[in-house]
Amino acid sequence: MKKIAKAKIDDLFKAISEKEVLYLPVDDAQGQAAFIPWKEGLKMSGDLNTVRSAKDLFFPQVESLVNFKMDGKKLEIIDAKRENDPFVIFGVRPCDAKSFEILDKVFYYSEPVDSFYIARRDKSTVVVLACNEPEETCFCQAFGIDQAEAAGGDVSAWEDGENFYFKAVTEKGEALLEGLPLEDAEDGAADDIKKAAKAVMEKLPLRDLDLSKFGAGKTQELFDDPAWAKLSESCLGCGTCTFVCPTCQCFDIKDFDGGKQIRRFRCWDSCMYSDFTQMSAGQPRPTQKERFRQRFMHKLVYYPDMHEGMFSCVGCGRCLRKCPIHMNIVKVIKTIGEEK
Amino acid sequence: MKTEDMIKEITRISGGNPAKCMKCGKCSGACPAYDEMDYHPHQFVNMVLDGRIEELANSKGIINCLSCFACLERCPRSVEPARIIEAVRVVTLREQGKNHLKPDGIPAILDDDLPQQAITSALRKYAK
Amino acid sequence: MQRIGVFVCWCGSNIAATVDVQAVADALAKEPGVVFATNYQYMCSQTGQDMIQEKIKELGLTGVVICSCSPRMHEATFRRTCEKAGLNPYMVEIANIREQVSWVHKDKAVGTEKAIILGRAAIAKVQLNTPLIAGESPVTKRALVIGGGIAGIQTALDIADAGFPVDIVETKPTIGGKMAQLDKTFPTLDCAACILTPKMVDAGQNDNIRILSYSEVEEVKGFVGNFEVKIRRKARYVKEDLCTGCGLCMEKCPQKKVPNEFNMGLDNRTAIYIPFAQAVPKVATIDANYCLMLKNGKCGLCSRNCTAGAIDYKQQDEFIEEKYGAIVVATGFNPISLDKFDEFAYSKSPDVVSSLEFERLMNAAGPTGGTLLRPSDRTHPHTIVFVQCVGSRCDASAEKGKEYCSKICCMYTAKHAMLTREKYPDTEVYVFYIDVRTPGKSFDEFYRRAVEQYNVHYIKGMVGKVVPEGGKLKVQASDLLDNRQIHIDADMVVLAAAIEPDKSARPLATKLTASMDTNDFFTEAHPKLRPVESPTAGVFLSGTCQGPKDIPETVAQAGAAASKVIGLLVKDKLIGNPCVAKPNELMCNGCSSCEKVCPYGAITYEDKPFRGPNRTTLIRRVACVNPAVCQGCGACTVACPSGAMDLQGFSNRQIMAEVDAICK
Amino acid sequence: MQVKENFTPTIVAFCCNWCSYAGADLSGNNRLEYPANVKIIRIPCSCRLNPMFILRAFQRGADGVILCGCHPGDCHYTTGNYYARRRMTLLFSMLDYLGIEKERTRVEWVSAAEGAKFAQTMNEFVEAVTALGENKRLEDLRCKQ
Amino acid sequence: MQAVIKKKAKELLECGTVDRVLGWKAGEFFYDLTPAVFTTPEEIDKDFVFSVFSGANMSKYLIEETKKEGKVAAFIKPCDSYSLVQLQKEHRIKRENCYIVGIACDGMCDMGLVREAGIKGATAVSEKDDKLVLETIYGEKEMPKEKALLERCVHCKSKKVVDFDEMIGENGEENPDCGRFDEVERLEAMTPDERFAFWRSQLSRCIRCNACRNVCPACSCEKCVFDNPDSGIAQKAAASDFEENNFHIIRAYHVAGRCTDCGECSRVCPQNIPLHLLNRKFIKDMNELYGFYQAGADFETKPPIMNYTTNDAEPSVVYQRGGSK
Repeated sequence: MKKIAKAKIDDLFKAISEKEVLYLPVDDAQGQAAFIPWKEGLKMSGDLNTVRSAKDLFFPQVESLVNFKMDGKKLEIIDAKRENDPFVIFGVRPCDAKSFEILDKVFYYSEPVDSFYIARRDKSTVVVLACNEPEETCFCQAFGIDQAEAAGGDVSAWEDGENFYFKAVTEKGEALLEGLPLEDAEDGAADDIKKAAKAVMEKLPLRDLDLSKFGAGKTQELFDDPAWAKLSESCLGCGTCTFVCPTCQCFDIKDFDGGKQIRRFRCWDSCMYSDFTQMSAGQPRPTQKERFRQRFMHKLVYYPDMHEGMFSCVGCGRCLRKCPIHMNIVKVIKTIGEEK
Repeated sequence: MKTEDMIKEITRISGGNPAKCMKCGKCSGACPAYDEMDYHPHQFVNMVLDGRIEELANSKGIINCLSCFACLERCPRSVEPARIIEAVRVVTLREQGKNHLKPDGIPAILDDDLPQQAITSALRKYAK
Repeated sequence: MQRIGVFVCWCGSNIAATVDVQAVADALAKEPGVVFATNYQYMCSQTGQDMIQEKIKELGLTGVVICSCSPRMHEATFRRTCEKAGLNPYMVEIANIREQVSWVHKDKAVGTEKAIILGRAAIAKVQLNTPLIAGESPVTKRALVIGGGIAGIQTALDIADAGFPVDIVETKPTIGGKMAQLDKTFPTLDCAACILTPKMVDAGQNDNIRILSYSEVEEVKGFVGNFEVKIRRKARYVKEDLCTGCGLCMEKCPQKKVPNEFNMGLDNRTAIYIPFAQAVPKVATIDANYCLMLKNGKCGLCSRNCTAGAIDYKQQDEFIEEKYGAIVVATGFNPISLDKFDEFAYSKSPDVVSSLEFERLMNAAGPTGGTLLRPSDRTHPHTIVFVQCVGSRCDASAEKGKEYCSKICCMYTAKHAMLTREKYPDTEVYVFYIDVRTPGKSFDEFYRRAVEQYNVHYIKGMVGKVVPEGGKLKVQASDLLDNRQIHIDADMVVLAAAIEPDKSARPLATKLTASMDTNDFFTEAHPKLRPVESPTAGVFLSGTCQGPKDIPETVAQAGAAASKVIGLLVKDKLIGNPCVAKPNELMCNGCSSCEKVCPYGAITYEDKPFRGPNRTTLIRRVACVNPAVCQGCGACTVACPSGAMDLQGFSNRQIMAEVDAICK
Repeated sequence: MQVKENFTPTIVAFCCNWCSYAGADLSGNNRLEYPANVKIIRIPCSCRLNPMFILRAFQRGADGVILCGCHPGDCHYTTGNYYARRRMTLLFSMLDYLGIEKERTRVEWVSAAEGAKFAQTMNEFVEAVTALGENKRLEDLRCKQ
Repeated sequence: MQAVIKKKAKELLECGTVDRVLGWKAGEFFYDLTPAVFTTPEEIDKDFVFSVFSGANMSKYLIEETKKEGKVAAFIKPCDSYSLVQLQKEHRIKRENCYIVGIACDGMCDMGLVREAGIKGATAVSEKDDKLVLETIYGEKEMPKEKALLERCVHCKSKKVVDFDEMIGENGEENPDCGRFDEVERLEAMTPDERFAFWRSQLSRCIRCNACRNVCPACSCEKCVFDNPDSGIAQKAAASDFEENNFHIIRAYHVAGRCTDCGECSRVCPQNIPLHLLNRKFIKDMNELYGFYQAGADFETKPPIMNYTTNDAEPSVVYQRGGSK
């Protein structure tokens, strides 16, 4: 285990960023935390989590796939793929770290693999930071995530009033810590922090969220639950929950005709949108009820169906905070399947 | 100054445009000092346009114009002859030493019947 | 994908000298969708048009781009050409490479490059063109003439002669207009009444003509062929159908101090009146501003004396609504107010008169019974000064007066001078002029006669001031040819006041959505080629409402307007412009934004059933555009937030495609 | 702002069919020159101009956009330019508010008789936009490549 | 207040005035209230909540609710009522199918602002004087209520419910001197470069989640131009600087003259972009150039952008007014 005094943290960031690009949660102009490349003078955000999740760094909102060039009637195809430089993400919370595992199952391990995603994932080193002050919206425990254990990355990290503590988990993690201006620390140095964090976790209002109604094979039971109609009534059909979600992975492929060149790019899509998976025959999910159901069924039933029972939610609580009308997965979990 | 520049200068100072004149003669019809002027308001406009400024500069007209603005007021084309006459006068006077009268000579020709406006404008005429 | 043919015109050397037409055709041939591109000397020639038609058939073209002169010039020509070859005419686009390229740029490389870009824009537009089919609308076979002067009367008579019913709306109690007030007419010097009143009678008796005197147009709706007009019939307090025009009421009326507008206020009339002896309709009218009965409720003399029982003090304004196929504007003119011309002492001395007042003073039916007398002391004037161009030809920045030449003053002043000298040879007559403008058949001869035969003193110069003094009018003026200032002690001064459109013209233009120029003259659809049509379809112009005119010109234009109206009314159906707004009902919110900005009221709303999700039916309020009413301005397309409203022929996608092509 | 050497701006001029397009034709008839980088798009009326089109032009790299219509009061459709006037005033104000150079957008009323005014307007506008340099604040870089 | 509203809601259902009640439903926490339709008095007893967190503008829900059979009751705050009237003007709400209960409002709070004040893990709230007292998992915290007020409430333009069938509480007055344009003026006074920098830093954070659009009562199009592939400008993502600007300019433009300044767009933006400043710029300009206009204040007046006078300011007025060079 290694440590560094908080007063010296800028030295650490500087040392990392000399090797690789360092992404750090920083407050933007409106005080919203976001992962941005560190440069001299930027301070780490004090917020528990970023507004948008860390998935942006592997699966950005917009990404060019291929370009075409038109010259009169001739068409030229230009590859848009670029080599990625290695980078470090610092301060990923355990929930977001877990989300990488969920995304990996789709983009990294399932055929056809997503070469754009893989390229970024392979070049990344993730430093996961344990949560000392989880909030009322946190329910990661329901998905087996331990906020005190900074698992799921290449390096696990903890902080207290004075220090940051680091423990390399993977080879990549070891390689990162190598040569950084860190002091050695005893192995149990973070134990007190973990203990304090666990005590807080016991107090979290959503810690006992019961997921037993959901999981692989529950489609038949839940699909026609009358509560879907009621729950979806208030849904505005915006994409806020989707776009702040660390595990949402749907995208659309669009062409942009710039006159000189046509760009084929992909961008995040939301199953909450009325034109999601629109076909020539029309919209397969014609009303908001079906769209709403799709999003939660996918997270709680379909994904587990396909991936050994693993839920596609990490309980980060972003949708609880950001939904304009405060409809969210917790309300869904508590309501759906209750009638029986 | 070349004639062309003179025309430009006079046009600039007057702020009017002699080319707008339709030669109706209403200015001269309205002029109270008509008989005192060797060149009349409508001629000023036309002669400036023709570049015959030397003749105007040496004329009695530039001095005898009362600057009463009757022509300006009556002109239907907004040519404003009074301003053109004034401009010719100014351009002439601005050439050093071209004063029509020396200030000392003024009292001798002062006359009780002279309108106040004429005296006021005389101050301009003899300012140099 | 369209199959587009591109035809580049040389326009002789007009285009070819500044644009490399071959290079343009070559460059455009490479554009996607273009299957053929060529250039030719004169595309609009028969050979050129034949070539286009041949290629349409041979290559199965679905779109045609012609790089040539302005579409305002030959768009219609080429559309017809293509239509004959079986192509929808709206699949043709013009790239304007003459007016907007070869004529405004000198460098050939620059011109060629721009021509190619404009060609690309046209191709990009054609790619998105869709065949459009023009709609049809019926024609109401009835015309409305607004204004009952000589222009309106002549137009109405001509239309009526062709067998179509016409209504004349006249705001005064009688038709006749300004011409009825004139004494003699130039250049023949025949009496105005002698030639006008028979026409007035004709109009009054024609079965096809209905005269709505003392009436005003209140509201105009609809469009060419289908106007709906609401007309206010002002209360004249006399039942038109009962009044025999005997004039007994006028004799009995105690209120005799009403300024007589027919005589320009130079004498008085009674409160109940018939404007003049030959009025049509010859019906009395009560002037509510002066009638003692209407004002105070005390009198009733006319009613008691009317043997026909025609007086009705309780009459109210009535409204009639009528449908018309065409509307003719003939609102005429008025002399401008001379109140601002202090230098001529018009407001100070009654002996300074306007020409129209002079006309009445000379007229046998006028206030002096035809003897020329000074209004102030009723003596015979011995020296008369006429001043021309009063308020005409002024600078735009001048506070008073009009920029234009009033056109008729030179001739009527010559007429006045001549008549004065003929009747009163002892009278000295001076005419101050700036220019004497007498183009017209027998016009200059007429003016020369005044000078040579009648010894009228024509003086080139202008009156600077007129001062009433000791019963005389001291006139100070310039004589430019003599280069002197002259002073005349005149007995009378006559001012040839500029004329201006009637004040009712501006609000009427708004009701008709017809355009006007800055002087409030109605704008013609084309100053040379369509001089009697307003740009608003179905609205025609007759007489001085369009610009200053003398009587022969007015009558000629009146006939021309009538023939245009007849040409419209003989049609059973009108073919519309298919470039009109069209809502996409699936996207329409029914929010009424489009309706709020439509100047034609072409948009209405309907509740329509639509297929909803899950086999439901939804009733939604959606916009409907009446293609016969819509003129295709496109205001609604921008007001529509959802983009449901689009303009055919100028769709959002088409314009954006042009933008894209230009900014490439 | 740096002015590139020989910078010729791309100018899109939207002209109403009845007045300004005819005015542009008239400058052609009278052989009055104006810069070739002005490209005219014919629209039926100034009120047909959707703000979307202006933004689109800037997106595609136009450096200036000008709308020409009939003089207020002379609209062929009576009221079109009155609406256009309000719409453009508000749009331009909004663009200015977003920090986009206000000189890049302009509305000018050009009648069918004002060929000289059309040419003069275009000369002035091109000059003004040239002085501003390239449109950077409202272009879409994807359209440049 | 909550008790009176709940009583009224039950009463309306019980006596058959309405078939449904639109209100706010309790969530997991004290603040996460969700607009919901209640059909029985029991549901209302159980879940209906009205508190300082009942900020959501209910008027937009009435579009769909009034299409359904039967009558729905809605509780409408003053600012919501302007949207309600505007939507009726646009024929989007069938007034005969709803029963409007106006409710007086002292301003609504936003949990985002509570969190911004540094209060974490809040689980309960109470009001003490003008303070909010929050129980959190880290102990009791308090903050001034005004710091938690929504921006639109700080600059509340009107406390008057403009359309209602009945009123709970005293109906208030319009407040023209609410200072809602101060921030717009501050921006106008900047140089163009500063303004550009300001808006770039704001709009570049847009994730095009469409929350602003979807919550907006004025954005009630059957299909938004940005969702319509035939519009030529549809985009799913703000894929460039331009599109971030474009989306927000067009959106503000499309609602200009119809926007009642209800402030929902800024409330719901997950990135806290001050979108109301765009709408307010249009409102301010229209007020200054064409005379005061408040969308939704009445049923008759035409929005300035769909109206004109013959002597309106020329677009060149923009060169002279607003903003330093």
